[in-house]
Amino acid sequence: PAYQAEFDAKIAAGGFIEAKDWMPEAYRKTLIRQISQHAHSEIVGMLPEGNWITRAPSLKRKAILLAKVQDEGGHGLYLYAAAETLGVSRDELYEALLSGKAKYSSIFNYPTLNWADIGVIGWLVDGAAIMNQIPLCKCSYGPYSRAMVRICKEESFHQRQGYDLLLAMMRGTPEQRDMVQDAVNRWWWPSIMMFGPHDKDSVHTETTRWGIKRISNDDLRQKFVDATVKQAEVLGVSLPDPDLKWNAERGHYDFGAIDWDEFWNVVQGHGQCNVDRLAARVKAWEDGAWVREAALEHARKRAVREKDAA
Amino acid sequence: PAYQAEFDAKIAAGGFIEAKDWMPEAYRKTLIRQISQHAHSEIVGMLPEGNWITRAPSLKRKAILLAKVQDEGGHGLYLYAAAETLGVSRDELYEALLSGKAKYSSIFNYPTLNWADIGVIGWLVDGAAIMNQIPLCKCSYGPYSRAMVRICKEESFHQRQGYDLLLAMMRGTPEQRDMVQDAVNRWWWPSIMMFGPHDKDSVHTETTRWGIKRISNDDLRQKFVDATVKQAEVLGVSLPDPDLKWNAERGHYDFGAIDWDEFWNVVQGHGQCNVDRLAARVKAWEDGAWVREAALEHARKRAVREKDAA
Amino acid sequence: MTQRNTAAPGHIEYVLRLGDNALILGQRLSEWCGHAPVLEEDMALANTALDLIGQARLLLTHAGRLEGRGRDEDQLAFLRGERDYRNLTLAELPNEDFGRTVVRNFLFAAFQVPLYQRLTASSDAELAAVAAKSLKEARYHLSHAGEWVIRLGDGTDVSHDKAQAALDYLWPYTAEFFAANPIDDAVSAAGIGPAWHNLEADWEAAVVPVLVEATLTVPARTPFASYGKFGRHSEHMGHLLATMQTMQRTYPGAQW
Amino acid sequence: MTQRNTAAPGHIEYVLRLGDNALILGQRLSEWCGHAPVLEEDMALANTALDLIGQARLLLTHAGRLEGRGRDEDQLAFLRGERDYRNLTLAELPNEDFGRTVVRNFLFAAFQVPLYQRLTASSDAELAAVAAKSLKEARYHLSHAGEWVIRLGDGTDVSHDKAQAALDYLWPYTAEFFAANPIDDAVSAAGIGPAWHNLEADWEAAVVPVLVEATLTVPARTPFASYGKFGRHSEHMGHLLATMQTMQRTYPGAQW
Repeated sequence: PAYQAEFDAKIAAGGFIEAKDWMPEAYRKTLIRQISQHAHSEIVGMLPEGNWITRAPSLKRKAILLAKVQDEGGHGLYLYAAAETLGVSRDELYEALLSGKAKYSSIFNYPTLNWADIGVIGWLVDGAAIMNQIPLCKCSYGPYSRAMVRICKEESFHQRQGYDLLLAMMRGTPEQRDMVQDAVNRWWWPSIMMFGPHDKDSVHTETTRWGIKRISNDDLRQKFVDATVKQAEVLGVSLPDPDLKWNAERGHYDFGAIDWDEFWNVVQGHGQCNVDRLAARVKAWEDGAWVREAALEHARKRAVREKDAA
Repeated sequence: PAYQAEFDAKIAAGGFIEAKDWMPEAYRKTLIRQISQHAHSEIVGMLPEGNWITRAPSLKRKAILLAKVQDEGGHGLYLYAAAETLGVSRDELYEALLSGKAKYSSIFNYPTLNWADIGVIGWLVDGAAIMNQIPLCKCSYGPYSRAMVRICKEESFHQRQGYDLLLAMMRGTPEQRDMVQDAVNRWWWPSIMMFGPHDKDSVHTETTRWGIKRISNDDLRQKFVDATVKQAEVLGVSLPDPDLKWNAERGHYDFGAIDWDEFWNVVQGHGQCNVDRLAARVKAWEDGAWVREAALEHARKRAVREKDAA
Repeated sequence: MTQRNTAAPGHIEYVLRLGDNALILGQRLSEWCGHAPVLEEDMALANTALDLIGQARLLLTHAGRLEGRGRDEDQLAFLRGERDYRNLTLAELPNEDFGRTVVRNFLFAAFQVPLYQRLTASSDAELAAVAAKSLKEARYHLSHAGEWVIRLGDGTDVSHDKAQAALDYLWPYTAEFFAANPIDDAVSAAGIGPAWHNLEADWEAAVVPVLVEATLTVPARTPFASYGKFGRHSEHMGHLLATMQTMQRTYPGAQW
Repeated sequence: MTQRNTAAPGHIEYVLRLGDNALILGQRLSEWCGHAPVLEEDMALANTALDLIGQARLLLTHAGRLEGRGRDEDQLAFLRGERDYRNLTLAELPNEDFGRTVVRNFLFAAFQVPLYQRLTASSDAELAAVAAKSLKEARYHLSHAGEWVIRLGDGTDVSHDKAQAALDYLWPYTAEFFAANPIDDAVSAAGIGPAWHNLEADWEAAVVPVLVEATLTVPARTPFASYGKFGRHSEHMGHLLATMQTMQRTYPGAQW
């Protein structure tokens, strides 16, 4: 139909689709799934870092971490709002998370085991997220694109703070340096996996055609590895991959084979924290039911009073 | 009537009343009240000490404290069992505690604020309890008397362990000695108050006539003070009473005026931990309801099966 | 620099009380992270915690300078013994549920607002500056928590009962806010800050109308007394400190 | 004395695993004190904790002697870093409710019993003596917890669901009991104790019939893996250690 042609033309011209524009149902569904997964990831992602707020070793670091986790809540809010422009409600999306129907980023099913994990999450996990997200700033759906611009800016800030935390620890005692190395050993491969399956095994070809996804998984992953190896050198940590080495011919770093069994195990629910993460979110939601009901009931009472007074 | 005469004669002869013997209703009620209060005190008394089990500074002390708290649960059990011989159920008594109708010893409404509190509770609180309880080993009600014999033996053991804990701390660092002195400062007066109001203000004269109470509050208190002052000297702590001094004429230590306002405030619910102590016990009881129901239901199912099989 | 040798012990203690209130309540609120009833409140509680930790940093840094023994904010925050903390007992109580959390935030912010207001005119210029910055934050906390007190109190039957229970539980601890003591009088005479017992009328004026609008019953005063600001804390404090201090105690001397 | 210089690292590690299991589960169970559903269980849980702490004392003392670096039971219990604890992850998980607590005690005791049984014949005479003493305790724990698993599983609908949920939650962590590793093989070859992967059949034989009687569904094995016995713990461990170590970390060198 004419609508479809107009949509295709806009995409082809690199223009933005807005909430009120016509869009194919599959495009809408794909976006809802992707944006809400991203929102859920922000929300669940508050937990592994939140685990260390009460134990942060200095007031400055405690404040930085609090601010960061608060930002993640904010990202969740923008993203739910972006998803809502597509005709779903936040509660609906959230219930899908809590019931286990909707996914969130698998990376948050790994535990935060020492203070350096907080730095490494900033450096590697936020770093990988940024690589993934920068192309989304130009994605074809306007509200999502604009949310991503804002989010990417804050994520870069978080990444620098994480790296700074690690630099401080590497300048410290042998115990502190061991913590950093231990954290890097645990988070390196999961970070690499954040870019998803290899292009040859990847199924979301429509998202490329629609201008949602603009760079392939493997290209992003390579870009991340190339950028990170140098940062690791500056930091003075080794990356846990014996096959990692510069390939002058390709102009890139080669790296070892990814353990995709591990990746799919975690995606399918068998990571170390899948159960605890979801349980924490479900408990918060259930424990808070009376609060949400009270807020609704109070708003209702107030509306009645205002109507009576009018 | 004849029963009453027989009862009176037995009391007068220093004999024991047993569960199956006739007894005046008031005697029964008084005993139920006193024994159940005592049982409740053991149960609530697990909380202030339990507060330190997870933080005990050595494995030996952790084991001693666990064993002690377990003993207190055991005392609670003997005492509830003794009360049950008077025709009430444990659940009935326990519900009276949880609803706030029944009392427990006010001493457990004070907080345990440092590790030395655990030693001081053994030394002073258990010490005062023993002074109060030794005469009860000869009280006129047989089941209560026999429970008290067993309890007093264990309490003496606890008292020695508490004193030993304090001796070890007094041999330690200045910080450890400060902790002991701080704990003594906080627990001394409440321990003194454990003997209850002065004789002239005390109302339970019937309990003396019935052979339940055999020594007066003030006499027990004096005995406690006399014994404790010397122990404090050996320990090397000062007792927080400027009026405390040997009175050669009386052959006893004189001591300062007791702040009875403080005593009655705590009895009436305004101590630092009254609300928290009862809340902890209520929460344990409510959280455990499904467990007790399960045990009953399983027993019922099993009985039905055994009957069917028979 | 001259302050170093001239600060009276009461002055240092007064600033420690302010700093420790912010530190310890900030620590408690930070436990909420990721566990609030709605996302907006996850953020609001983290934000309040962040404001309070920020206040604590300024106040403890200042207290350390007044003391002149070279202790910085982290040494004061993480390396004191329990009896050397000077926060109000109210600040260290467990969060329990969202009801008790917002009622506490409300009762506390209603105390911080008039206190910081007066402190903006402190003879201690550094303290006056911190108070001016923090006053805006405290006002926001008061308004935000006050709105929740009204929503919960005048919400459902369940929320009303929970809000009332929270108020009944917390109220006795507010007597400590105003408990008279010599250091307050000395500090007040020196123009450093108000004696806290003079703040009770302002506090009530902020608190009572909101409780009334929330259809809650204002509890009666009782003889209950707590002593956190004098260094004698509740049983909860030791557990809070075990968590908060764990890294600094386990890795003494490390920089982070 | 000759042991001091001859104990293989695997031998020390093996004994540490045994000691840390007892220590960490004992620590968790001691949190129950005063909070159990009935008085008898308050006492039973305290008693189990006490038995486990007793086992930990003997085992850690022995590990310290084998190590020969002068560390006593308290230095090992309270002054190691998290990665140096060798307990099974299962032991450090939060108690949650009474259901999860007794199901864990059951799954763990069913492992301890055949382990201690074999250890009574250890070539390490000290270890054999500890195992002989502890075996009786473990047998009692197994029987007591097993009875509760049956009561809860075959009780009300609510208790059945809670027991099943507890089992489903805990089951994946039991794979770690039997995870093969070189030190087990070395220790086993030296006659010190069984390789843990050889205990699975005995464990299942103890566990499955009780679960069946409790009308519970035995969960399937999944790829989930935990690594506590190799020193890589869960997020819960750091919080447990913050509490357990607080006194020793805060007052270094003090004797208690």
